[in-house]
Amino acid sequence: MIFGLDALSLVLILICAILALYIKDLMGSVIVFGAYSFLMCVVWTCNAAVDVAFTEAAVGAGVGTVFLVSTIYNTRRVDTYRKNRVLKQLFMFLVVCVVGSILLKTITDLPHWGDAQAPANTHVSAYFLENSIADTHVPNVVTSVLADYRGFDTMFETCVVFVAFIAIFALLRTRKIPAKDLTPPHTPVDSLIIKVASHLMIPFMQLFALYVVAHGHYSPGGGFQGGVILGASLILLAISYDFERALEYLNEKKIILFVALGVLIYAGIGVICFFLGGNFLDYSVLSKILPATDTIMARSHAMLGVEVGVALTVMVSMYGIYLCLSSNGRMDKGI
Amino acid sequence: MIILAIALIVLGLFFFFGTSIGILRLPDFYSRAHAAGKADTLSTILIILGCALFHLHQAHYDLASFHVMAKLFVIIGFVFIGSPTATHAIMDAASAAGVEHWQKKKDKK
Amino acid sequence: MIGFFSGVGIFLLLNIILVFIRALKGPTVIDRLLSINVIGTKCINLIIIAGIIFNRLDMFVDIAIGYGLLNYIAAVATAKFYHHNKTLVPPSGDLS
Amino acid sequence: MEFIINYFNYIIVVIIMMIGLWGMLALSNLVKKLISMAIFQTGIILFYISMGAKIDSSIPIIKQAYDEHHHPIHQVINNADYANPLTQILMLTAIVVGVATLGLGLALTQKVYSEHKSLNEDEILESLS
Repeated sequence: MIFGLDALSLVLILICAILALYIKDLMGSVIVFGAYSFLMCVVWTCNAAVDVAFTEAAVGAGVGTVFLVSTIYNTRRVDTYRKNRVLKQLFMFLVVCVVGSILLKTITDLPHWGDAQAPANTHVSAYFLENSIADTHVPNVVTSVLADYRGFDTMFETCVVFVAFIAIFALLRTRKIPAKDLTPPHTPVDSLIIKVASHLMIPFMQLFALYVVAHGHYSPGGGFQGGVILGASLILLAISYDFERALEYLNEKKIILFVALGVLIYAGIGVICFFLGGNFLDYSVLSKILPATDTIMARSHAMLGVEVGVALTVMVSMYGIYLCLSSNGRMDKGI
Repeated sequence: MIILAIALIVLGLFFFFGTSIGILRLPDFYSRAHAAGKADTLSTILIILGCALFHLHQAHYDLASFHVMAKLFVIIGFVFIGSPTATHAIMDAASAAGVEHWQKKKDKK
Repeated sequence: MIGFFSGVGIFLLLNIILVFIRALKGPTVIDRLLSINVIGTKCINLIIIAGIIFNRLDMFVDIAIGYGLLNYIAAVATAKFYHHNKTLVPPSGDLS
Repeated sequence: MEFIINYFNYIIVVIIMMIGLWGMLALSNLVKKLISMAIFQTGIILFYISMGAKIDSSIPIIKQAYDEHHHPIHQVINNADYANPLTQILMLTAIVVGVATLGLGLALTQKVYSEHKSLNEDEILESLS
């Protein structure tokens, strides 16, 4: 951990947070929130959390801002309605100050920041650090904990992403075009430079995302990060060209199919373990059907399969959420 | 080698200082975008190059460090494509939205 | 050498504060977007410098590649937004 | 002063959470409420990551040495040399789930807007009554 960089960027983050809530124009607010996410990524790297930093980089730069911008595109930028809320805001400020002072009083009981002997650092995580190589041959402990030791947790997190996507799809998807079109008239923007640059970058993005998924055992990365980058590449295709071009590659039917297929791959690997005589998600029994693998390497290989499932679900969810939000559910044209 | 690396990094920092002063002090949007588009990309590339050379020196020129250096060059390529594209997109949007040019007149307040 | 790179990182962050003042003042939204874009590019450098300080640069380059690839999506999306509603200042209501 | 250095991250966590909570309670715009929710969430993530940080520790990827047959050499791993992986994986999934739920909130916002033609909480409440 690096104290100087961490402290300075945290101070900047506070300014960012206050500014994001202060600006009246929602677009400005969203843009400043993007900077908040960038600086948060620096804080994660300074605290030695590389995988979290990777996720934050992919999410913050790739999809978070785009979701917010597409919502503002379909709604309204500024409130025209004015009602005096100063009294309420002051009251809420007092409430928040009371809560904050209680929390500040509480943190004096916590162990110091960066204390290696703190209770959170000595019990369970020590086992993971010391046994990850011996159990699974995976040097990146975060991946081995994510996909193996805490496999149930990750499976249901993937399910949450899946359910969130299905909920958005069910909420917004509509076939009929509303009588009064709310969005401003659509004029096609023909920027050749953006198109050519995206044309150049998208294959590299997808290749890099596959590398991130596959190389997550040895370097920061894994299913979540690779999935978000894959989704961001498809979102970039839909932004820089149009929806038709993007839907040619991955249409609605395939979106629904793939988002379920990802969860199915994850749960399916667990169920196969079941049939081979192990517990659910106990990968070591997979050595019976995988050729030329011992029980340790079977765990390593099964992790890769699980990561592929996670990446599939996350990719299609991000892409589908963008399509729904950007076109207000009509899936014809977006930003 | 290490002196070259430090020189590159310091040069990059100098250009970034120029960028930040330019973004802060220049009078209108287009000139600010000029500062952000060029000097920013150049300073990023210089700092990454310096870091690559430093890492090469630190790892005693073994194979893995060349691998890292290739990756750093890939980053340089992406920044070289991405950053000017972003600046172009922003400039294009500004001109479509009708941001006015700055003119050297005192009477226009 | 770690001291030197910590100094480089802190100098970069101080410069980011200078850029951030423009985002704070920014007469129009698009000025904010420009300065935030610069901050995003500089975060690539900060991550690489953090990697050198940790002495594990081979692990940190992947994050930097991810940033270099994805950094301009938000700018392109926002720019497209302004192509469609061709107003910087929203029709009713003030900026600040 | 010593208190600030020892607990710096935790103090920032409390302030970030205060900002997020205030925004969720006091602001009237629905999109700003969602942004405050995301700010609150990063406060919690920062709390977990700060708990897992250790002074003079490296990132939680073990530097593995291999022999000439590419078999890993057995080595003793000291717990204090690597940052805590457990808090990191909890938060890694939380970020992705957070952006999915942010999308859900935005979808609800769009639905509310198409019903009431407004993003303002007070105006929506008035049109409901």
